[in-house]
Formats: sequence, C-alpha cells, structure tokens
Amino acid sequence: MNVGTSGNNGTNGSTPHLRLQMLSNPLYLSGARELVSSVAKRLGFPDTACGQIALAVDEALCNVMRHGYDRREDAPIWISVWPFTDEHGDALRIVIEDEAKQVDPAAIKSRDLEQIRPGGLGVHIIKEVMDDAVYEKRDAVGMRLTLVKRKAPKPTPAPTATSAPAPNASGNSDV
Amino acid sequence: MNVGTSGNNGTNGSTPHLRLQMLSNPLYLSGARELVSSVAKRLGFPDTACGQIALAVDEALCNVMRHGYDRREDAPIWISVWPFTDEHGDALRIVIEDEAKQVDPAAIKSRDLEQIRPGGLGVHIIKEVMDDAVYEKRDAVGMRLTLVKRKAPKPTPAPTATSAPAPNASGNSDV
Amino acid sequence: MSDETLQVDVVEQAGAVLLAPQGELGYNEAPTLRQYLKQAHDKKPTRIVVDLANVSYMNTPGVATLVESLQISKRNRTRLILCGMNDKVRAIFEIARLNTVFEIMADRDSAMA
Amino acid sequence: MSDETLQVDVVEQAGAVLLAPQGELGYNEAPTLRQYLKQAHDKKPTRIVVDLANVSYMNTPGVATLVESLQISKRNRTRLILCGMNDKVRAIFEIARLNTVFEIMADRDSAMA
Ligand SMILES: Nc1ncnc2c1ncn2[C@@H]1O[C@H](COP(=O)(O)OP(=O)(O)O)[C@@H](O)[C@H]1O
Ligand SMILES: Nc1ncnc2c1ncn2[C@@H]1O[C@H](COP(=O)(O)OP(=O)(O)O)[C@@H](O)[C@H]1O
Repeated sequence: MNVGTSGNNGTNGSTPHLRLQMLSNPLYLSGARELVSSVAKRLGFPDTACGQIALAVDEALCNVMRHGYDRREDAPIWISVWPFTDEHGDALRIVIEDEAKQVDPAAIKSRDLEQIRPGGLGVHIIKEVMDDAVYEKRDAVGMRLTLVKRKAPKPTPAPTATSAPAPNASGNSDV
Repeated sequence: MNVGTSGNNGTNGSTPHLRLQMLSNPLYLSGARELVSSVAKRLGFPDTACGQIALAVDEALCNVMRHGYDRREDAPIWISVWPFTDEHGDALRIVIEDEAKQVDPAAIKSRDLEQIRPGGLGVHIIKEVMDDAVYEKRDAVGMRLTLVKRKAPKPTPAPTATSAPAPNASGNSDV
Repeated sequence: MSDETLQVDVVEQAGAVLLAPQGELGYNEAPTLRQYLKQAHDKKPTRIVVDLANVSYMNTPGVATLVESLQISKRNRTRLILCGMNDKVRAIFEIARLNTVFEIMADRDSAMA
Repeated sequence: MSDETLQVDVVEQAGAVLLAPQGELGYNEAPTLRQYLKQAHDKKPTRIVVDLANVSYMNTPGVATLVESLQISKRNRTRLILCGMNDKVRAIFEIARLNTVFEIMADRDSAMA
C-alpha cells in the first residue's frame, strides 16, 4: 500500500493525511496519543519511536492546555499528520495548533536541567525525543508547534573535504 | 473532571468534542480505531464496549472506503465524537461522514445470515454491537452514519399497564 | 512508506497444515492470510488448522477470508479447524452466527490431535 | 461522565510505605499519586518505595510529582526509592537527567529489603 507522498515534505498547503480537532480537555489526551502512535506503527516506525511520538504529542498538548489555554477545557486544538519522504528517508510531520495566547517562541523552553525542581521538563523532552520541534506564532491568533520524527535518525553531517574537522567538534568525537 | 455535556444529546449544531478528518486510506484504520476506543475507555466505558466501538467504527470505515469511494485512497472521511447523557445514562455518539456517492440508506444492509458466503457481514455487526446505527444521505453529497453506544444497555421498554403483552412479542420472552 | 504485513507462522505435520497469524487481522492483513490459505489448500492436506491465539483483533475481512476457505475445504474434503480464539474474536463469529458453521476447538493441541 | 482514576496499591511494612500505581500515569493521574505520596509522607516513614512495575505510560506530570516528593523526603530524612521501571519510563528519567538524582532499584524486593 502506498501513502502517496511525494519527494518533498508535502505539507505546504497540502491536505494532512489526518487532522484531529479536539477540545482542550485532558480527558482526550490518551485518544490523541493513541492515534498518533498507531499511525506511526502502521507506517513502519519502530516501537520505541512510536512511544516517543506519543510522549512528545502528549507533553505538547498538556502545555497547550496548561499554558496556552490556562486550563480552559472547551477550546480547540488541532493535530495534523503528514508522512513524507526526503533525502534522509521516511518521516512523519505532526503539527499542533491552537487559538491560545501568542507567546515569544524563544520563551518556550524548559528549566536548566541541573536545577532540580518539579516541572519545567516538557519542552526539553519534546526536543530530545523528536528530530525537529519548532514553535512559532500562527498568522492571526494562537501558536503552532511543528514536530518531525524520522524512521532512521538523521546522520550528523560529515566534515567537508576542504575543512579539517575541529577537535571535539561533537560530543561523540574521540579525535 | 467534567466533559461538560448537557442533558440532551448535545450534537445538533454543537462542536464535537473530537473530530478526525482522515484520508480514505486503509493504512489509517488502526489509528481511527484506537482513537475512539481510547476515548471510550477514558470516559469509563467497560473494555468490552470499547472493543465493540472500535469494531463498529472499523467496519463502517472499511465500507466507506470499499463501497463509497471504490477504494480511492485520497478522499476525505470525518469521524466526530460527542459524549452525552440522557435519561438512559451516559452514552457516546459517533458520526461518520463522507463525500462519496449517495445510496439509498435502505440498501445498506448485510446478507441473510443463513446464507453462508464470504462478506456481507459488516453492517450486521455494526448494528449488533451498537445501540443505534442509522445511515442517511448528507445534504449535498455523501453519506452519514450515526452510531450510539450506551454505557449500560438500554432497558427494553416494559409493557404498559393498559396493553397486555403479546405472546412472543420479543425473542427473549418466555411468556 | 512500507506497510506492516501480517506475519503467519506455518507448521506442516502428518498431512495437516497449521497457520498461525500474528497480531491484527483486519482489512489490511486479510489478503495476506488469504494467500497463505490458498497455498495450504493447494497442498490438498487432510486438515488445515488456523490458530488464532495470537490474533489480538479481527474484523469481517478476516472472517470473510475464513468463510471462503471453508467453502474450498468442503469442495476438497479438507477438514478446516479454527482454534485459540480469544473472547473478542469469538464474539464476532457469534454475532455473524458462524460459530456453529466452523469447526472450532480450544487450542492448537486439540486441533492438531 | 465519571473519570477513570488512578489505582494505587499501598503496603505498609516495618516503617516503610510502598506505593504501586497501576496503569497510565499522566496529566490526569498525577494528582492522585500526589495525594497518596502526601499521605505517605505524613506518616514520617523511614522509607517510601514507589513501585512503577505496573505503570505502562508516564510523562512529566508524573515525574514532577516524584521530584516534589523527593524534596519532601530530603526535608523529612525519609529514603525515597523508585523501582520496577520499564524501559519507556526509565528513558524519561534519563532524558530529564533525573536517573542519578533518584535512588532507583530493580524491583520491589530489593527496594523493600
Ligand atoms: N503551548 C505553550 N504555550 C505557551 N507557553 C508554553 C507552551 N508550552 C510551553 N510553554 C512555556 O514554556 C515553559 C516550559 O515548559 P515545560 O518545559 O513543559 O515545563 P512546565 O510546563 O512544567 O513549566 C512553560 O513554563 C511555559 O512558560
Ligand atoms: N458506506 C457505504 N456506502 C455505500 N454502500 C454501503 C456502505 N456500507 C455498506 N454498503 C452497502 O451495504 C452492503 C452490505 O455491507 P456489509 O454488510 O458490510 O457487507 P459487504 O461490505 O461485505 O458487502 C454492501 O455490499 C454495500 O452495498
């Protein structure tokens, strides 16, 4: 079966393959989570990746409910899903949108991990488990979070022939 | 936590609590199924009922894809969900809509169960596991299936004082 | 993107073929089971056993595939036995009134005996 | 409609309180665990064990509740031990760099020993 995706990321203007509109009621978090993880599983993502996608979506939705809508339970949230394939392989794009207050995307970040206290971890976890997580203001009202998860982790770009690799340029380097 | 439903069935014109728009691609059947059964579970429906809701939605979506859209995989299907409470207790209303060809609702029925052959069972199963299943034509284009599942089975109406019960009026009657 | 296909374990033993599909058996997976059943029928075995113990979910495309196989079995005089149904799967056969049409046994051991 | 609440099994034994939440531990369930932890702390036990063996899913509200409990534990000089984490739950503690902050043991038996 083919999901009919083109070589580009296929989101700009195209209809999402799935789009869930839900009320900002925490009762519906598990439904949204199960939807995205089942879809990812069916598209052939490994179980770990499916769990990570569910976790990221759950954290992001909790944040919209708590911070965006101040726990109002009857406001709309949209979750759109597009599978796509690019030069790095198969991937899933998930976009979460709300009509909540707009905040500076730079202000959406977790606490310093060294400073142990309850809370302040969600955004860090989202960024850690997804390959991409970008917050932005929507045109008129509300925020948009664009998440990307790849089937195979994106390879770190190899140093080009003309530039010598800097010592310890990456945390994994043993040079 | 309260889902904020009123005493009536709360669907007419009101925003669904969840509304999934999906492509008519069988890849997404499992996602839709998991969405509705997780929501039912979270709303306190027993496990058996959650499984029945998932089954009915799956059968109905398969039928839209096969009969409505003739296996076209890029057409839209909408699944809307409303919890509601009426004099019979808590219930879930699920509405499945398409833009496929319109057929006479009376023609949507399974084969005679006595006549054993592959297929021709889906509609029978949907009607059996749900408390209500009504097909109708949408205003301009497409079909609508309205499903209702109750937390507790609706009691069969007791015979009124003035009318003597007819012998064998119901299949369960031992009169 | 690649589709997850149905995994079916096959055991051949003393003129019997056992098929054990794994996981969900819905619209997407039923055609795969149909292929396996066709191959089993082609061998004209005395018995075909479909062990549903590891089928977590099933709907009418799966049921239809089994009904079709039952019809081939009758023509070929092959015995078709279903076993290992969980409650959810059994309920579908009961609603479809197919529980008395198929030969149904508790588990693989009794079905292969 | 009624909400499914978190079930938490409680065992009290020789100055230790063991709490075993069952099922999902997310935004909806974390406040219930918080109540149970508060009641456990009120007894000023020498040890509180949170057995996560039957927690199938956990996210940051659950983690935050446990961090808060760790802070109370330090004030009260109570030993707080987490045990029974599956890989998915363990991963969240690792990403949050909390795996070295909590005392974590394999299972209930070692945590209660
Ligand atoms: N959807 C959102 N809308 C507005 N602000 C947000 C949103 N998500 C996160 N934030 C901001 O980012 C901060 C960090 O979020 P997070 O790491 O999840 O921790 P916490 O929610 O516990 O504070 C929040 O305190 C909030 O200020
Ligand atoms: N969504 C639908 N749109 C149009 N026709 C339908 C739809 N669902 C069912 N039908 C009609 O009802 C019949 C019975 O459906 P069903 O009991 O599911 O068995 P099957 O799909 O195997 O024929 C179908 O053959 C079809 O003619």
